[in-house]
Amino acid sequence: MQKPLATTRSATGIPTSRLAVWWVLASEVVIFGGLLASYVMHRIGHPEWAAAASVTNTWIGAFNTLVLLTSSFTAVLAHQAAEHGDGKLAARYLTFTIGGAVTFLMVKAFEWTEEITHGYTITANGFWSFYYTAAGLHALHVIAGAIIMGFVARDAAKGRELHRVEIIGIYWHFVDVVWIFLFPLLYIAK
Amino acid sequence: MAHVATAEAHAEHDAHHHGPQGILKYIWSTDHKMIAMQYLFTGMFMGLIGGLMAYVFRMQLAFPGLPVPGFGLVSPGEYNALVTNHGTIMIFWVAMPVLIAAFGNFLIPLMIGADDMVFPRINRLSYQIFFISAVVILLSLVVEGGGFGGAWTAYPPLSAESQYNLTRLGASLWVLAVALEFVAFLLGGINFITTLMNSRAPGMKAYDIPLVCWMIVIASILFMLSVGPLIAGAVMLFFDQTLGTGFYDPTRGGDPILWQHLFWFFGHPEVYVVLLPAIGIVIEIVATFARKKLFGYKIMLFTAVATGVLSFFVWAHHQFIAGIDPRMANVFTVTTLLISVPIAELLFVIIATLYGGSIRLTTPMLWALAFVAEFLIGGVTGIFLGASGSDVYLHDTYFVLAHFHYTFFPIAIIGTFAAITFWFPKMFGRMMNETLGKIHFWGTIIPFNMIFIPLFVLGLGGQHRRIYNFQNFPELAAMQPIRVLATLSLVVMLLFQIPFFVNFVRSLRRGEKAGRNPWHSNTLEWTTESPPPHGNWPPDQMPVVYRGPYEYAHPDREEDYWPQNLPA
Amino acid sequence: MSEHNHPNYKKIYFTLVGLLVVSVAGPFLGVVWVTLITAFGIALVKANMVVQNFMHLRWEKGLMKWMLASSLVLMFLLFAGVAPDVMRHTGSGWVNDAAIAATERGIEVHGEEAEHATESEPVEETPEPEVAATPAAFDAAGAFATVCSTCHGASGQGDGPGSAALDPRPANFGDAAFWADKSDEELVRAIREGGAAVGKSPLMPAWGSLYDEEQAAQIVEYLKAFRPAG
Amino acid sequence: METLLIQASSYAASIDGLILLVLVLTGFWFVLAEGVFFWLIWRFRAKPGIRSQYITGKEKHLKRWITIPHALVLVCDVFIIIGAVRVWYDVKQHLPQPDYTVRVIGQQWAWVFQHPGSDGDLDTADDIYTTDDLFVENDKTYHFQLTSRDVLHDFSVPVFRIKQDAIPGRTITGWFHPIRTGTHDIQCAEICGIGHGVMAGRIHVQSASEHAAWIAEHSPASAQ
Repeated sequence: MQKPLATTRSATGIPTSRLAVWWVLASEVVIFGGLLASYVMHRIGHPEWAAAASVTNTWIGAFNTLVLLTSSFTAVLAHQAAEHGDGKLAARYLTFTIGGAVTFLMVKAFEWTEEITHGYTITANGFWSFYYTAAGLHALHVIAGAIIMGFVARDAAKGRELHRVEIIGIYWHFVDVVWIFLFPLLYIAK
Repeated sequence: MAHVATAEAHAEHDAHHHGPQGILKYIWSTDHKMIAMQYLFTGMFMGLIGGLMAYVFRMQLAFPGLPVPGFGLVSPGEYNALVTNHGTIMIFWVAMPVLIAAFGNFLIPLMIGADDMVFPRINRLSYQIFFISAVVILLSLVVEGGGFGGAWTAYPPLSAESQYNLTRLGASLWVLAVALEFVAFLLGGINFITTLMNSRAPGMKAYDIPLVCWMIVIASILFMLSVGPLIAGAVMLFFDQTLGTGFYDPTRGGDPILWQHLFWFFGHPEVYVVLLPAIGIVIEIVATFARKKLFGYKIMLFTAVATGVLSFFVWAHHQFIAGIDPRMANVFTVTTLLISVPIAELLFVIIATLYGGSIRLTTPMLWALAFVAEFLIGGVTGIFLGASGSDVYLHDTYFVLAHFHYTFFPIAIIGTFAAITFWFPKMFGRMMNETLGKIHFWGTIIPFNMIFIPLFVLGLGGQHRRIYNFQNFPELAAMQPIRVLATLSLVVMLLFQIPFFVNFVRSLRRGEKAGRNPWHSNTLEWTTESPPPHGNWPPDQMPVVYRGPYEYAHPDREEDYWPQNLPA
Repeated sequence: MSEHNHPNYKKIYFTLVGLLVVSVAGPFLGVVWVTLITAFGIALVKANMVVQNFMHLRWEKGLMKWMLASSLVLMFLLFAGVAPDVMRHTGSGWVNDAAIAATERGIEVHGEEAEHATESEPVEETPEPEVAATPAAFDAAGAFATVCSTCHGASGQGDGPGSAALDPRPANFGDAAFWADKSDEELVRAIREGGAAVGKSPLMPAWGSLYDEEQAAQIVEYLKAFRPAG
Repeated sequence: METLLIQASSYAASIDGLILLVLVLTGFWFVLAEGVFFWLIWRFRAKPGIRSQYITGKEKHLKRWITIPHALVLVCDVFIIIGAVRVWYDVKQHLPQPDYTVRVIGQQWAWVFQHPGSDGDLDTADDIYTTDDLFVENDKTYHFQLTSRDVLHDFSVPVFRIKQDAIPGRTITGWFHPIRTGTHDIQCAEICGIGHGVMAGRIHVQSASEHAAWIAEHSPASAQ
């Protein structure tokens, strides 16, 4: 499928793919923003939720933040490598990032099974509903990012479409920034 | 807007129209023009369904208790489902796909001199997700328990708990269909915005872009930035319905008013999302058939942007009496009356463009002028509802219903017919018949006014919306003749859609051959063949732009139009 | 390829991790405003560092900065417009009783640690954990009370508050004539497919999406309690 | 408006007055705009041999045709805003001293009214509960505490021009002051499910004597 001429033009000086990913981020900011705004309103409106929030395990949350920060670090190193044209190195860093994503998801899975078996299900009360919805929506974005990053890494290893490494890197940093806000809201606000 | 052909039937028309091509060429094509046709036919097919729904429940209102010919007895549950899904389908599956997706996909690449959208496969994916959402919404009508009946605004707790709405499957499928439709338009929106920002023809400066492209892109940006909170709200509503969480259940720490705010934070920018493309279409047509330069290109563009920005500050005028804090209502009254100024500005500039023109009343021009005339009524009656004091009485009455039909009908129906009759020659290479076009025009406009002017009177008389049978209210039973008049006018209007369908199908093959530029217009889509080949222009003849799109009757040019791509 | 320079990523990464450690340590001091600053203040700083340096927003065109900033401003606008209604429990002329009741009642915390959870914040009465082990047997009486009694009346006489404007009147289960010519199957069909399906008033909605065959049959059994003796 | 629906409450006239004000102001602009619009279509219709003029829109004298109406529309808006906020403050924000307080409870598909009974206080033994029929005394100021048992409803009395959503979990206090006796409709103005159209209530505005007789007759036996 030969790329249309339109994609190569860049009247704004920003390459088309990066322009598009910024717009994807704008729509994602508004989705997570809406959800977190609703959550913050309810948390301030219902001080009694702090009792439920105290059950969340801050250490697991902190470790997950560390995992995502590291994966963001490897993602930007991948972008640096791709810019120097080294597809192989970029692919290796991307696989580290995917590894970070998988670790994050496994820690999440362990944490959730722990909480659900203790009876804190999504229907337990308002806090837990928001907890699972927000963290769940974020986890979905982590899974989607990891899958796309797999394809980009496979192409980068063959030295093709290296500019995509930067694009998936920007998306990944956004997913990390969302978690940077989710962590204090869900874990530290007790 | 209703005609009998189904989307599939039209696809066959195209199939043997272009020789024995496999049907797959149409379904799996990534050409922006083919995707535009898919959106157009699906939108018109859903418009047919929405129109027939209106016929059924208006018959029930005019002749309560009598079986409706073609449908049978309308039970209260079916009545609510018909009213709810009439609104949902007409906004999300007719106005948005046809105005933004169909004409956005068809016009933007052609008008800015590009060969296709920047992401053709994402463009195809957006239609496929849209098609699935159309199937899901139709499915939600026929599942066990019937279609969702809680109004297109789906206020919880009615929409959240099945013990209240009695349509467990219908409600969840409704939310799922609307969410899928949002995803489709997010993908489509990214395509439109990125294509317009990056893929302009060489020499085309920002103010050389035809306004319809600007309007569709501003609409996509408005949609993208306003739909986010509602997607979060829809996820929460879906969990309330299926998992039993308590986001909107007051007894469990939830709050029904949260959904209203999230919905209308999206709801009001949404009406400008469908308005701006329609105004863009009307501008192109008025400029072409008045043979006149637009009165103020920059005024129009900045007013449209101002309307977009202001549209985020007005949402709670839908909730004056819905339990928000009365002091907030004063804030939203001020912002709502402020936003009526740029909208009036948009219409004043279109009217001012007619000054000094030489107006040809072809069918597209008739539709464009009718849009301005009818939308003025819609705009003016909005002030009654924006002012909080009078909204206390008029909220959720038929006055509101008549108001938004005087804004949505010009947008979704008049704007669409204007666009179809204007760009039909470019889309299919043949001219539509003028006499059939005029019969269809007058046959739609006159009955349309006969439907909704009486509904203003009903609204002032205190009749409220979505009430299945008015015999229970002695004060309202007296106005029954008005309801009968409105219903009969609707039947007449639906019958007058047949000339359009005949004209559309007949002109596909037997219409008079249309050259490259039958209307002698300036914009780039009229510089290529009709219908444009794949890639729109031969690779070596991609257009270069030298001037703005509205240089009509320029003093130092002999013809009264000056195409954008002709060197100075 | 974008040729803008690359800041020292390693240094930025370690500052981010350092800030993470501070934000986790913050709450241990127990001072509320310290926790606020360390948790949210640091989150803002970290987010800004990632966006500026990792996402190269610093060198991006102004257009994109304005666009991302506007989407953030919209979220604060949404918060400002919605908070007065959702966050506060009273206002000019209205009171949110349910929210006030929920706040006083405290959270119904489920799970074994119900006691431990409430230690840190003493709540008057410890809510008993009612984890529904197995799905409760279908409560026909409860269904009748919440749904059917609206029109058929608590005593099944067809005189419930919702019946006032109904014409024809809802069925009166205390009237022997009602039971004379009705089979159980017909009643189950009336419940699941609505009045119109059995030739009765269409205002009797179809409850099929709520109750399956077996549950509807249990409701019919429950109705028989209203039947006059003999 | 009066011809369509009588004004039966103290603020009905002010709401109708505001609707009239908006009608006059916007009606003027509407007629002017449509008039100019149709005149332009007729005046500048295509005549053979006559070319359209080339107007760039920058000419000062023509731009004034837009900016002046623009400013005037803004002035009209200010008047409407002042009128609207004043009416809104009287009807919704400022609650005058009540003579009686009734409780209005919306539920799926009926209105339940709680009258204070002879002692004039709510939640006392002599309260009178009625379904779908609200009995009030003429020329008295009533507060109504509005709530809902299940979904959103909307207590709306067209002849009073009052309308307020009933929200489960909230109690919203509004007021009205009847000025004419008679029986009028109460409509539910927020979709509340299958029985939304069946939720027809009636408000009976009685004279002082009739009302007292009604209270006496309907007070629950225990309070006699």
